[in-house]
Amino acid sequence: MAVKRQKAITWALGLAASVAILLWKPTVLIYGLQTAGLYAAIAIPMGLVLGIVHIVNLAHGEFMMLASYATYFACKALGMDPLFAIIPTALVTAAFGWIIFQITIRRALKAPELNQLILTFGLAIAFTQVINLMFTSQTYKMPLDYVSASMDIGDLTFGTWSFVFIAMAMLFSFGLQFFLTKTTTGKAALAVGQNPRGAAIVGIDVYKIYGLVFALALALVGAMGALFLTKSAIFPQVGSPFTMKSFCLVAMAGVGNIPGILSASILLGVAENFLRAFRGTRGWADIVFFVLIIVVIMSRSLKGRKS
Amino acid sequence: MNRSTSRIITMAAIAIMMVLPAFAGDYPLQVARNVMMYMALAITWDMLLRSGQISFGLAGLVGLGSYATILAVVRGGMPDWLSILFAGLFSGLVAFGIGFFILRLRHTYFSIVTLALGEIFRIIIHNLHDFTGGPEGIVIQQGVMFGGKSGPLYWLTLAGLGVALAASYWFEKSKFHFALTAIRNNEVSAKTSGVNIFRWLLATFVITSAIQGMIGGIFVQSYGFASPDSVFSADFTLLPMAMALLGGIHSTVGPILGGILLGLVSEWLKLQIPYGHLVVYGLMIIVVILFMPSGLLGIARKAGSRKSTDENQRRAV
Amino acid sequence: KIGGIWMLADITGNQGSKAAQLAVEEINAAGGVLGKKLELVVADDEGKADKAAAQVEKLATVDKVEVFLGGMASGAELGKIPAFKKYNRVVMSTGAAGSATVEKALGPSPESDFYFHLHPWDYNQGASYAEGWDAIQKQYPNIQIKKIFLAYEEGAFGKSSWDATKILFGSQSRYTVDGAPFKSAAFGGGDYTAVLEAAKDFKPDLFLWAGYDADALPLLEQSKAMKFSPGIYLGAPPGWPIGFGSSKLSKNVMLYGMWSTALNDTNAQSKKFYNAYVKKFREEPATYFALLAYDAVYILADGIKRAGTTETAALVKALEQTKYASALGETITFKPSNIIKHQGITRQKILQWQDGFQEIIWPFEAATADPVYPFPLWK
Amino acid sequence: MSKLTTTDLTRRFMGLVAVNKVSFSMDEGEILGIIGPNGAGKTTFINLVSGIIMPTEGKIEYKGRDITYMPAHERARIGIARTYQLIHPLENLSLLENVMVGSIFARGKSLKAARKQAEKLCAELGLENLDRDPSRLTILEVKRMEIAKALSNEPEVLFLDEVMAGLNADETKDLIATVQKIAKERKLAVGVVEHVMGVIRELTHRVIVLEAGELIAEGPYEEVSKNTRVIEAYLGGAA
Amino acid sequence: MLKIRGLECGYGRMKVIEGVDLEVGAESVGLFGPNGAGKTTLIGAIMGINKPWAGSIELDGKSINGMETHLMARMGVALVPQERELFPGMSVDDNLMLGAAYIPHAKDKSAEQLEKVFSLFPILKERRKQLAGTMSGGQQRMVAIARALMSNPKLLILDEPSLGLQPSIVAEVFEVLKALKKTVSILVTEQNVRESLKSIDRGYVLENGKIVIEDSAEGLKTNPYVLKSYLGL
Ligand SMILES: Nc1ncnc2c1ncn2[C@@H]1O[C@H](COP(=O)(O)OP(=O)(O)OP(=O)(O)O)[C@@H](O)[C@H]1O
Ligand SMILES: Nc1ncnc2c1ncn2[C@@H]1O[C@H](COP(=O)(O)OP(=O)(O)OP(=O)(O)O)[C@@H](O)[C@H]1O
Ligand SMILES: [Mg+2]
Ligand SMILES: [Mg+2]
Repeated sequence: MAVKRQKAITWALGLAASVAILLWKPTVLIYGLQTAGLYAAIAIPMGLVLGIVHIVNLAHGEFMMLASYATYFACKALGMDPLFAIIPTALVTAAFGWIIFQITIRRALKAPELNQLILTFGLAIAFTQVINLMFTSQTYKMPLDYVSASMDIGDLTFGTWSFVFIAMAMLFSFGLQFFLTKTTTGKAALAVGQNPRGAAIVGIDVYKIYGLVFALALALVGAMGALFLTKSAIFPQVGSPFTMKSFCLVAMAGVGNIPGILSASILLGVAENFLRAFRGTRGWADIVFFVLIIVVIMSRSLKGRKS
Repeated sequence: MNRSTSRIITMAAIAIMMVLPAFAGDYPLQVARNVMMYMALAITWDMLLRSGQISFGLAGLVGLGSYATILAVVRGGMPDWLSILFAGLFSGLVAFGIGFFILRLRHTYFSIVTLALGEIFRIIIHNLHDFTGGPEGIVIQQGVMFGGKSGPLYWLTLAGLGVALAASYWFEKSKFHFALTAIRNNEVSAKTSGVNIFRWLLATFVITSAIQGMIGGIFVQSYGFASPDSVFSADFTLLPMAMALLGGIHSTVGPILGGILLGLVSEWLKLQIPYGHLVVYGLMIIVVILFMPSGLLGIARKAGSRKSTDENQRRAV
Repeated sequence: KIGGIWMLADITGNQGSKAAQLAVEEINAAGGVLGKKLELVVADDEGKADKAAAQVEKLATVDKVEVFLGGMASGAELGKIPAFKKYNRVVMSTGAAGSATVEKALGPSPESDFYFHLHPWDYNQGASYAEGWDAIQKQYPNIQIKKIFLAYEEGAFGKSSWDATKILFGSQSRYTVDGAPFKSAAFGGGDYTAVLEAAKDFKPDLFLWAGYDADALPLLEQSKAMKFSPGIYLGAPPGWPIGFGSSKLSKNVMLYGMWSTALNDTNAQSKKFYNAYVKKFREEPATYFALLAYDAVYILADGIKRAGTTETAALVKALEQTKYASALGETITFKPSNIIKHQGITRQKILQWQDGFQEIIWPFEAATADPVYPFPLWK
Repeated sequence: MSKLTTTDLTRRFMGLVAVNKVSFSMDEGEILGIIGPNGAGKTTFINLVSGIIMPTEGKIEYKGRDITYMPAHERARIGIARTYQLIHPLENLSLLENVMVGSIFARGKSLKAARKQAEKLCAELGLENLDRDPSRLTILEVKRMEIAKALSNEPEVLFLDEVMAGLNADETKDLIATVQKIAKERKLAVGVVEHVMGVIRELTHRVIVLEAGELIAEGPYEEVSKNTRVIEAYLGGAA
Repeated sequence: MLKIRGLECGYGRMKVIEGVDLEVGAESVGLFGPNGAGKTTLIGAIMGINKPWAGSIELDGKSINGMETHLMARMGVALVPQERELFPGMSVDDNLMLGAAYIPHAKDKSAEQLEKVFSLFPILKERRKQLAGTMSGGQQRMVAIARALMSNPKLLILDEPSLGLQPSIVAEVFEVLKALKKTVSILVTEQNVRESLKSIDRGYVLENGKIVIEDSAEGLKTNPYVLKSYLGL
């Protein structure tokens, strides 16, 4: 009862705040949502790997970087639009992820989680540096017209393309939620994450499920890699900040809570853009990201302690 | 590997470090200084890890200590050596304050919050231009300590490492060992045996943070400047972790071995392949962790014991 | 024997080291210096202070180089300075523009006399831009600038640009200056909406952004989406993304820089370098840092020839007499700057992307094209 | 004299009342059986008394002192010890070191004194090869270690949560004797949870029966085991 | 059904099982022995959880030596592990569902099977939505048994199924095993020898990694050694 009421109050407050912001500085909400979409769409696959099967992947952003490079050169060679490359890239990245999983991560699964951390840190270095050797540290960017799509409402003009990220994030979030709660494989994934030995005992091919979940996550990362290319320039280090951001978002949402990543991202995206909108607080926009993470995590832990 | 062998290795390592200045040139000394700094960080990181808490806040504390030192010198005119101690004291105090809150967190949440706090320190320093020099950084006008002479700077860094080693050794030999291991293995059981978990964690967090801050101070005094990008570098978090893991966690020798391995290999690789050494470096980390899942130390340990450490460690972390 | 330290994983360091190697080979082919062949030992500082310091020590004690060369990131440069000072050998520095830290750490003459700084300091750059825009407005009366907005990346590079811009453009209140920081895509940012909103509100005549190559196109795309098109759209990244010129959005974007392929038409030295470089490495020099390194070797060789030794005091004396016609299209001499005694280049250039190429607009003596004004309006 | 008393002790998990208004007391030297169906709340009750979880309502008193919300580690110091139904030894400490922990922290002994004490306790419980890792022990040894660990707190009140489960007849008999001896020598008040009625019959002086969190019967085993409600809810035809 | 010959197995360098021969036909077989005798280790070797060092294990005449655990399960071998090995963060329902989901011959019948196990353990029906990890010790044991039954096994292996169960349910479980053995081969380890002897046909006594006694249930009941050490008489 009390919990429900609290939830209702939180929602109502959130809604009231958004309406207020919308009326007063509409761009804060628009751009906040766009930022949130990008954050969430990249973090959600990590939420799957880290939250469900507990594989720590520090090369998360680097996988996306690789997908973006692959898309760039494929599109360049075929004269294709990166949007058409989303699904092929997803497939290729998934296959690549499967292979990487089989030759490296799989062998570290029995070891402490920290080993995966350092292992994937090694992967991240290797990926970045190989790309650096091959393509130098110079940036590449696809010039695309639709990225500058814009919309006028009254005297408000804003870019609309980035809304695609929030659509993608929602697709990921709902899709995965369905996968985990409604499909047998999804439940098997949960089971493997919680007790691999128990899972084997009931007939689940544990390593196959690990590999599958990893490949699925990488398919999403690959899709994002292609989509990311529409908007952003790419260079060897382009992925690494997103690894940290994703980690933070996953923790903020609560490990294992995939829809929570989307809400966490929206909270952060809007809050960041809110601070950026004012001269005095501009420089501190970054801090809000981390402060909110700490506040949310701490308050959840306190609540958990009480009940 | 049993206790006495690891003590022999530690002693040998210390002995080598003590006599190094007598016959090594400036270049090896400089490399050794870098390695020792990371080694000290790896050891202190491991000390907290012995309680099961994985900190991602190393860079944050190094940065904090660095700025404590440089601001004390530049703005407060503090003597050089005192400023290093001040960095330790200051970081310890800050750790005490935040430890009160964050040491209730566990697992990923603790890690992420320590990471976030480090970032917050960085952003604050970044934004307080007038006081801290902002993103461009700040330099010590009168230059580095000891006029940049290799010898004394080497001893300074070795002293920093010595503090970390002594603390770690003390942790292994004292009640800390029992408290931290019990907390790592099973907090509920530890509580029932009378372990005041929060107090021991706080003590450990404060001590390790103070040393990490002090290492930051030593960094600043060795190079004469601090900028957010250099002293809050993610390297300060990830490399010590890699060193501890590759050497073998939950011990003093492990991080020493790992530090020597990674530190020397990275320098050696650079001489061999100037344009591609980082690729090989990354690959090497992968290979080592795959084939030595419990680090260099684990190999030695396995030879001495029949227990499958993997399983225990997995539960432990 | 020359020791060259760069961040080899970065395009600037990578190409800088290659260009220096090219210069060394050319000089050796022409008989070397003082009857001996030059030898270049390349070292990687990884852009980090501690690694950089170790490399200086290595070059000085193991390779026993007589002079140093290179440099780019201020952080790494700061790590080298204590060791440089210890060895007191001539350093020909090609990067590190941060006056607040690097120049300060070097300190005034005579303790920093060994240090020859080729690259302009941040305040030099600011001053030259101010001079440039004054000149352009005089020359082309249709170009009138009252309000300047600077979007600067929030790191050291952007921040020092902002400081310099505020001082140099804002001081005599001839211009109204405003600015806002943004997080560069190079460091995980890439969201320019807020800074562009601020710029749009300000309605500048000149919009300048100080960021990295990764920001170039996304920033333009976002500007277009928001229909923000100031009269002058100017970028000051150290390099541009591959194929920027072929993007429609690059049309008439202006930029600060030191060199472009356009110089090949007016400057023989530049053309010689360009052809040799492309032939040897099968890639274009992407930034002017390659040329700086190339010039640095020639300047050093020339100085050593005149001094007849690499001994520091004599070499410093000789180098002070340097008059070197650079591939950058100007003659390099060393004059005191705000703190140090030996500052090389002080001027940057103003260029404009025209039909996919960087044309030099100012200084007029090196100009390869007239400015196109205004920047196209986005409907 | 009554060592430990609870008054209306209650604990809820969301909607579920795991322990419901349980009032009881335990005297010095008494061995008390706590029985009841699976999920009756026995373990939860011990968790409440030892401070691992906090009660929703009610009061706990130890030697006349209110300890209802005292943290677990302090309860360990004032003399309450327990073992766990689902045992998780401190796997990175050796057998001996496991037994030292209580002396060190609950009693504040020096490492040396703790070692001595632990050696004594292990000898008392028939544990050998004290530098083995806990993962190498048999279940019987683990259970003995658990008891030794609890005793290293030097408690006055001790709860044993299914320590005899999984032991065969021989081993059970052994362990019963050990517990009796320990309790007697130390004048301990012992609470024993078991599903093996033989143990309860042999070991306990008095029994309380929990069902669905409520205390439904109390008295000597012989008496309680004839209680129809207990038979129906718990023993079935098996007693 | 199951045939083991000369099995050796252990951890690290320590040998725990030293040459065991054991057979389970269409019957219920008990495996007794003191703590640490190696019962769990032996079962682990059958299920592919530990790798056997030597010897052969056959299921229906097919060698399954070192076969992976999940394949064993899919071939119809169900295990109630001593440590229960539940999925603590998942509901009782999901735990049970997964008991059948990956077993080819069981997944279609899971609805009726569910009814069966619920009638055996009514408390589980009441607690369908509770997370398995928050159940009491005995309740978790019930979930483990129920989960194994869900897979409709050919060979059911129970490692100390009565551990932590209340007396009335212990009796019930052995009743069920007794009924089940008509259709399912059963291998069960127990410390509650008295109860289990009521349900088994044959039994082995394992001590120090070796089989020391092999006899029918009747024979075991009268064996003086068993009487003394295992029945406490
Ligand atoms: N954390 C929890 N969340 C929800 N319910 C819980 C939790 N812990 C215990 N329970 C419930 O409380 C009840 C009492 O559990 P408890 O473990 O005390 O039983 P028990 O008497 O020890 O049983 P057993 O004999 O099986 O060990 C059970 O129904 C259990 O499912
Ligand atoms: N993971 C492990 N690593 C090392 N040794 C182990 C491991 N598991 C068990 N052992 C050892 O193997 C031996 C046999 O153990 P096992 O669990 O098979 O015996 P058990 O007959 O099942 O006994 P119990 O009745 O206690 O369940 C014991 O001495 C035990 O200490
Ligand atoms: Mg219980
Ligand atoms: Mg067993």
